[in-house]
Amino acid sequence: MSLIWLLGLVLAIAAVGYALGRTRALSSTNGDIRKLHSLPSYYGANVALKSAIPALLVLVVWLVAQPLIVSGVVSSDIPDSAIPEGSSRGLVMSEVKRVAAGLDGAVAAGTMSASYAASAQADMDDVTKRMRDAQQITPEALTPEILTAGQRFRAMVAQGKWAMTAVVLALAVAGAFWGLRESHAEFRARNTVERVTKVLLIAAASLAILTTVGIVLSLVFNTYEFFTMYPPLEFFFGTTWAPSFSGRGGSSELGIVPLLWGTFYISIVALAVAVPIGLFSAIYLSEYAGPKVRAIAKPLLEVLAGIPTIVYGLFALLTVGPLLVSIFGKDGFGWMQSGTAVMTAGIVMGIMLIPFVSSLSDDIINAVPQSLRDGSYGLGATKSETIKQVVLPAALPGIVGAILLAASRAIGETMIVVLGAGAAARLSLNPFEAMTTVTAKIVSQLTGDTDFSSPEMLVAFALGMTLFVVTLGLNIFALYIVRKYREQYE
Amino acid sequence: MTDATNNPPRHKTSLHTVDARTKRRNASEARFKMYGMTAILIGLAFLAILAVSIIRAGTPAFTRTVFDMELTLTQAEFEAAEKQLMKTKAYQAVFIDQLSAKLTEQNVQVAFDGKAIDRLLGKIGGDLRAHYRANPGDLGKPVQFTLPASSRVDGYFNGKVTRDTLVDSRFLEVSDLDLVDALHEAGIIHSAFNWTFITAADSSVDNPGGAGIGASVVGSFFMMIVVLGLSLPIGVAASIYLEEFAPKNRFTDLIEVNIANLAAVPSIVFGILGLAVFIQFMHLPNSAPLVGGLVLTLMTLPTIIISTRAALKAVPPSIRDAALGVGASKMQAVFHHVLPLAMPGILTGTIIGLAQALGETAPLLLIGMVGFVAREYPDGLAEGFLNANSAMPAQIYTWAARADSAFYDKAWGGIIILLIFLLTMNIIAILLRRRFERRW
Amino acid sequence: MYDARHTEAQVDQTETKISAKGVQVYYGDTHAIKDVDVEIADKTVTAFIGPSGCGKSTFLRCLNRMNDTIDICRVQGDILIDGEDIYDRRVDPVQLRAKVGMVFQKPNPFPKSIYDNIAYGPRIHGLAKNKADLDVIVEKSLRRGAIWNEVKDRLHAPGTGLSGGQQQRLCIARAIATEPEVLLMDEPCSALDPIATAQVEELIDELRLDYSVVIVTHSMQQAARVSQKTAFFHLGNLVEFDDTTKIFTNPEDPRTESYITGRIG
Amino acid sequence: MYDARHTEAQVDQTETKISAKGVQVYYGDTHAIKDVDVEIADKTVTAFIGPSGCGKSTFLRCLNRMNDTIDICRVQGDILIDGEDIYDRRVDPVQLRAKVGMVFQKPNPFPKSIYDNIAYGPRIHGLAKNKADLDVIVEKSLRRGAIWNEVKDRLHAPGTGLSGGQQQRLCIARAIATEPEVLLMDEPCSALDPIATAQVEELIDELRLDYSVVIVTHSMQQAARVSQKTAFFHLGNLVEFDDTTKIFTNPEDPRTESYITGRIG
Amino acid sequence: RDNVQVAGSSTVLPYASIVAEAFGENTDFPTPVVESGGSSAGLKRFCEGVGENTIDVANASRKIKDKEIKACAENGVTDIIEVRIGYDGIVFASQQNGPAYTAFTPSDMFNALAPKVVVDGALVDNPYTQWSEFNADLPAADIMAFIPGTKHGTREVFEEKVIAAGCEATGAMQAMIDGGMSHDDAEDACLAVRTDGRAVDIDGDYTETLARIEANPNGIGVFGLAFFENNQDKLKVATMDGVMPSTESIATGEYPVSRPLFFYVKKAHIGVVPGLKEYASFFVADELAGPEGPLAAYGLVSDPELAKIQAVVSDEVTMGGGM
Ligand SMILES: Nc1ncnc2c1ncn2[C@@H]1O[C@H](COP(=O)(O)OP(=O)(O)OP(=O)(O)O)[C@@H](O)[C@H]1O
Ligand SMILES: Nc1ncnc2c1ncn2[C@@H]1O[C@H](COP(=O)(O)OP(=O)(O)OP(=O)(O)O)[C@@H](O)[C@H]1O
Ligand SMILES: [Mg+2]
Ligand SMILES: [Mg+2]
Ligand SMILES: O=P([O-])([O-])[O-]
Repeated sequence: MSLIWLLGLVLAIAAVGYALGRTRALSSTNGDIRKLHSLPSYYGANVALKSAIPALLVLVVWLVAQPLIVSGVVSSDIPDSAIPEGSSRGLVMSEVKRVAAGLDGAVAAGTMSASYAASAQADMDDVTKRMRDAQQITPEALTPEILTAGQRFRAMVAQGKWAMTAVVLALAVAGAFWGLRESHAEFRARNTVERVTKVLLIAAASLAILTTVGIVLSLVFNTYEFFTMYPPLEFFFGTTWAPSFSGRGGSSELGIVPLLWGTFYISIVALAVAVPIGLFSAIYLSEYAGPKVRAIAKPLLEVLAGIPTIVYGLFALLTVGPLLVSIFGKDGFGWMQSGTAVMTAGIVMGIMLIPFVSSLSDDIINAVPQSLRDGSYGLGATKSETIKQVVLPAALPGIVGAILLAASRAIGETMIVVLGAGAAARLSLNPFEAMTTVTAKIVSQLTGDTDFSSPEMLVAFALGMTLFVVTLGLNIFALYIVRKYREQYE
Repeated sequence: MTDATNNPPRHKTSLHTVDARTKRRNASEARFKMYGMTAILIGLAFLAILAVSIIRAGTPAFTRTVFDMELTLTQAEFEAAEKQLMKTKAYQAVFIDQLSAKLTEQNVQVAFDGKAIDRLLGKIGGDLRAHYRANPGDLGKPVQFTLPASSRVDGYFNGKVTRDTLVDSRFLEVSDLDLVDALHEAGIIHSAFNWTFITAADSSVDNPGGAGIGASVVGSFFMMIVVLGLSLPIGVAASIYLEEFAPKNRFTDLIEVNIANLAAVPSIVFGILGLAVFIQFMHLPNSAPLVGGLVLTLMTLPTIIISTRAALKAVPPSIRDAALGVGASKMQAVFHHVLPLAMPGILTGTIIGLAQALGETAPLLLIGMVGFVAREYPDGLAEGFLNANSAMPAQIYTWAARADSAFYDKAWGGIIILLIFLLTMNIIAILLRRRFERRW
Repeated sequence: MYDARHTEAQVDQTETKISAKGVQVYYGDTHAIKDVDVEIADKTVTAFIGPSGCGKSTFLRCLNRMNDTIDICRVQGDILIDGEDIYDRRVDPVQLRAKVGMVFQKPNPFPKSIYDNIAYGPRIHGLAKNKADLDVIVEKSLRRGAIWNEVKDRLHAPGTGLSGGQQQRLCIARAIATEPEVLLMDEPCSALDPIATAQVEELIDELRLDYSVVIVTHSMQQAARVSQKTAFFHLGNLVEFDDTTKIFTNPEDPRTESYITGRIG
Repeated sequence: MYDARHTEAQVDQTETKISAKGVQVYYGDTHAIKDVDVEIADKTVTAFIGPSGCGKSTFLRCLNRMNDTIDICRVQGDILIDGEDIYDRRVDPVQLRAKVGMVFQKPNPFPKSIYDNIAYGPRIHGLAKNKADLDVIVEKSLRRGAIWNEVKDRLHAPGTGLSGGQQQRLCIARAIATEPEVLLMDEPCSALDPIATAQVEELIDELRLDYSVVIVTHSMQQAARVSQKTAFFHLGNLVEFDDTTKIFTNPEDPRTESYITGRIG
Repeated sequence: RDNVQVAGSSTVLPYASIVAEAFGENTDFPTPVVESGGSSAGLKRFCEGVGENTIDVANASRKIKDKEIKACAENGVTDIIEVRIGYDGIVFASQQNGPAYTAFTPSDMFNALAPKVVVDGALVDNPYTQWSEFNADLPAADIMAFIPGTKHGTREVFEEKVIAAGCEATGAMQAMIDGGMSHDDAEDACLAVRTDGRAVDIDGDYTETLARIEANPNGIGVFGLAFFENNQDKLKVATMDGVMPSTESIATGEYPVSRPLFFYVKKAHIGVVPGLKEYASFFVADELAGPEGPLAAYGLVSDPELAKIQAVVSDEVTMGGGM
């Protein structure tokens, strides 16, 4: 039975359980809903959950565990002599698996009988030929050991599958009966269902934690490795970023300071563009614009978030950079040497971030109760005064959230930085000079040509880790600010 | 209550004459409103500039120059070709021979040789071979073929290559353009709408005529299904728990900060995580949209959670009180009342999060979706999720890096398709959001 | 003019429905309810009176654990309903609130249609078998809430588009639609004209036959008219709790007397 | 007990402050106010009475154009204040509302501190030169709003954490802090105990010396106590508008009579 | 898994894509998947171990390093077949209509781009702003060079074969040693590039360099030969030491700036992953990698010793000699 079928069956049992649970609960009070503790649908849901969740959990665990177990058993049975030199047990196992699949395919195509596939031992060439006839991929030279292992593998997989089907279905049915037995008037079905729902909600929330753990884990070992090769002090306080090729005696200077500075500078410029434009757009959309303008302008602005960053990068390189040079360059103020600069990247990134601020803030501003606005208008406040002093403070947490999101995006962006701000790490106050960011360097060090166990490559992980910690600090600060100034309405 | 008289009422003023202070306030009001309008206009102007430049740069991708010719391949030629290592080259040679013969027969007044025709042709051997392998009955019979010309000929037709700027090279010589003109006159080559671009998969760097975005659209589609199917429910569920049920303590603060912080993790780091967890640990296949979708889900979750939480926070507590007061459970109050009211914010988060996910390349680099990947359409759902495929931004990114500038046009054309995809994807969310928007 | 009443009838000793002992409520550091003991009888209307800010709403919200929703609010002491401690960990606040309905001081209709506002409670409690049943419940509740005539033509218009008094009656109708055993009403007639007030009072009187009703009111007249028992709160203390007639004619505490004669506020 | 008043005093013919002619208000298709003509005199308290949902709040909100904020609301007819049409295009609603203050039916304190709630108006209108000035204004307004004693120790606590009646008085204090020429009060005492009500009525009486006050009330007694003129609304119509004493003793329209005697609602 | 999986260098990617496409069109094997992501990332995944869920082939634009071979071995990847597919020429090109940058020497590049140069026998901070200031034959145009960023292997070639050579030729290296530096330090110091904005690192692809050149008439950029040849109508190339870059001059070694390109095959996967060996031999077949093949047509400099390499593939000769 294929997986889809099994899944379908479990769900079908759950669905039937739902219907039965409902009716059973109802009939326990002779159809009087009011005597039930919970709505009939909760009794149904209780049965459905009890039959589906354990069964599906077992199914998932089984699906993960069975291949591991079967491979383990089969692979430990392969004699060492069957493993060619230079190969590995793992590779032989993949051959075994391929043979098993080939046998399956051959049986399906009719070039082998089922019993032949299960037991043929003598003639390797014949087996190979029959598999080839069925358009199966075969090992170049099939050995008896591999064939035996393949057959064993096939048999075990088949058994496992039957066992799994049986166990899962039995669990589903048992769960359904358990749920059905509970379906009587006094049973607190709603509470049970809600408890399960809450567990699901908690599981969803834990995913964020898991992701964080995963990220930290995937960074931390390589970071440690990096620090065994490169002095941490120089990394954290070095003011020069000049990686060179490890083949040449490791003369790299890997100071994070210029990169952090570039990140900070470019993000500030980007936010200086995105926050006012985004916030004012949000205010205009939610407070001034008519429904028609709003219905059109808001989704249009959101398109800005969906344009691939490479387009923004090219826009920075080809349009904004030269434009800025013509104003601030030699012919203008003389502050700018070339088109790639903090300003170029910052402005373009700011454009991309407009919808992050505008759309989210717009929703939050819109959610501020009208009575607050009325209160302010009633005192003779103008619309703008009302917005500035009543609406925005009430919407503050949401707006800060939106700005943080925009800032996060600015910190995480690469393409615009590479094309707009250049790749050179520099520590300068002049926003018309080229700089680069931590993220851009993470990407370039990770995808570069240097050898993968050199500090020049591993530094990418240390950069990632540092950035993670720095932004964590910023977020804690933001949370503190929000807590301090939040105005909770009603 | 006596001191009322100490404070004489302010001088009665006419409503029609605006006093100085009000004038100032009104001016500031007008300014404020103007800032808002300007902000929107700036945003829209940027959008317009970007849109115009995208469309201008991208339209050439939608036309191509094709050869229209009848070809007869004999059984002998077929067998000879199939014996070669580079079979496709042999097919191409047959085509060139027959075209030369035809030109001679038609008495074209331009000097040409096989090499010149080869320079004008795109890579057509693959198409020819595929055709005859699929239809052996066509051998020996004349068959009408429509095959792509080389990218330089394309450039000549859309004005990018001119006789003045062209430098003789092995790719094209100035004299070849006379041949192009002659062929054009003879009706053998002409421009046509480039369906291939919309339907085909990626092609190699020397074959711009065969390149299409279709397969990667499918890849993106499956990825977005994963992202939407996972990040929206998980994100909303997580937000509901954190905002409505979680006890307010240090630990939930930690989670809150953590989620905000996840949003700031560079997307390539999610790629590192995805490679480690999904491919190396869970043994999911390389380059699979399922893996891409999972990685992008992790990346999109913070966006959705942050916006959902903000939206949930904005729902007035009196609504919750009202529901609890009639005996609804907290769960019911949230799902029946609070969630619908928070819907606009949730949908906005989804729109923005998906837009971001759709355009992201960096994490795909690490899980193998960037490069020369999409070659076949998947048959069926399971393959769609599991077979190696590319995604639109990855495709665009690789095209943009290729040397032949014809791919540059394709990259922009791909961006147009991506934006159309994005708009289609968002339209439902946008309409839904409008339905849920209300003031209270 | 308020004649067709059962008022003078059974003030006989019915059993205790709610009994509160040593209840203390804090909002952060503010001590809002100070050691209140009270016994609320079944099938009786109990009025809470007292100056604004004395803690009436706070105490009322303790009785169905609505205070749980205010983060900074802490409740101490015992509150028993039908002899069961409602702050016990085994008690499901949801069931409690289904049993103890509430009309809030500030009308808070759902931003849904009038029909759905009323139908929500019956739906989640499974009080109606089908649509027709539900229609009947909605109409009956709106009629008892004395608002049917005004809204019968706009049942599907949003509840938030009603006038202040209409919203108040809508909330009353919503609360009785679920047929709670105890009904807590926080100034249910504050925005109502005398006629509507009379209708609501009639409703309360009628509810008393089966249920226990607690009403917060600022109108001494109203308290006198509808209640059998009256509790007088002052600065978070329960100053006096007795038969209504006793309180209004012969209060024991000087503060009560000053209040009902209009001397302290 | 409500003695120290200027009530019987000047009901003499002062000049007209507000005059409304042929006012019609629609909410979408609902015709909420039907052709109302009314003249509100300066230095007078005018009471609007009428059953719940008859359009009192709606009409009140027309007088300072608060209806502008409701999308579906359309107002027709002329409303003149000091002889100037407030719906004229030259009129700035902001200036209008500074001149015509309002207390809403549902208390709506800002989610700010109590102090900032009061100081908000004076700040935007520039009524205080400095912090000390503002402190004076805040204290005075809170005192006049009869809430100073309750909040003087928690001026920097959020206004939303007050009890219902306290919020109502806070909103009254907030409205008078800007010293409007006309004060519209929509059921300002609905959540107040008798003492607080008396204090607010005293305030109204005092305000009348300089300003024009319009008050919506459901309490006939209150209307009789504080107002010199009374308008009776019914189903969107202005049924009768006359001296308060006349209305309550000798109404012309049978509907008015039925209402004040408690027969129609 | 029934297809060959390849990952690695973005420089090799174009050639690999041509081969992969042709392999799919001309054989019955499925088209290999070729991922890009950089030599280092590709080798890293290559060395993660043997088995179905690891890649079969890693492309690299440099030779695998000893450290990497060691890391590979630790993970059980011991038998690696190294296949050199040809050479990548590195050229200096500028806008068609820009100043006449037609001939450079390493010394010119060093003088233009080093932070310290020798002027009148003394080592001083680079004072030059125009090319003509140190070489009258060069145009009087502002110095502006777009050089590969430090992530690129091309940077290494550029530093070693151009800058370091210039350093020695101009006498700067000697000046440094005379100034008290050790020989090694001086060698390192020679590779430095000025940081005042006249030498711009490009972390992106050649298309980015091209875009920068187009936006900057005075700019001179570093490109791969294939890229330049594909864009001859936009770019003009300069000679180095008087040699014009071309496939011939690079193949013979006359033109100094070039580097070999490789791919690495896991021997253990041969025979397990269908089509792997066929792919490797297809790649280096004369029809593809030969001077007349499509790879050369695209711009790869064919390996003059292609026959040897074909033998390596067909005999599955692993690195370090073993069979
Ligand atoms: N926003 C609105 N949308 C639609 N109808 C409304 C709206 N506000 C009020 N109405 C309707 O207009 C009529 C008049 O309402 P209004 O609020 O003026 O009554 P009211 O006299 O103030 O009543 P109450 O004493 O109950 O406050 C009512 O029928 C009401 O339902
Ligand atoms: N959420 C809150 N946070 C802080 N203090 C509160 C909160 N709610 C009420 N209080 C305070 O608790 C006290 C009692 O308030 P409560 O609302 O119970 O008064 P009340 O008797 O209902 O008054 P009213 O008649 O004005 O409604 C008041 O001093 C009030 O300011
Ligand atoms: Mg209260
Ligand atoms: Mg009203
Ligand atoms: O991608 P590369 O390793 O060739 O730079």
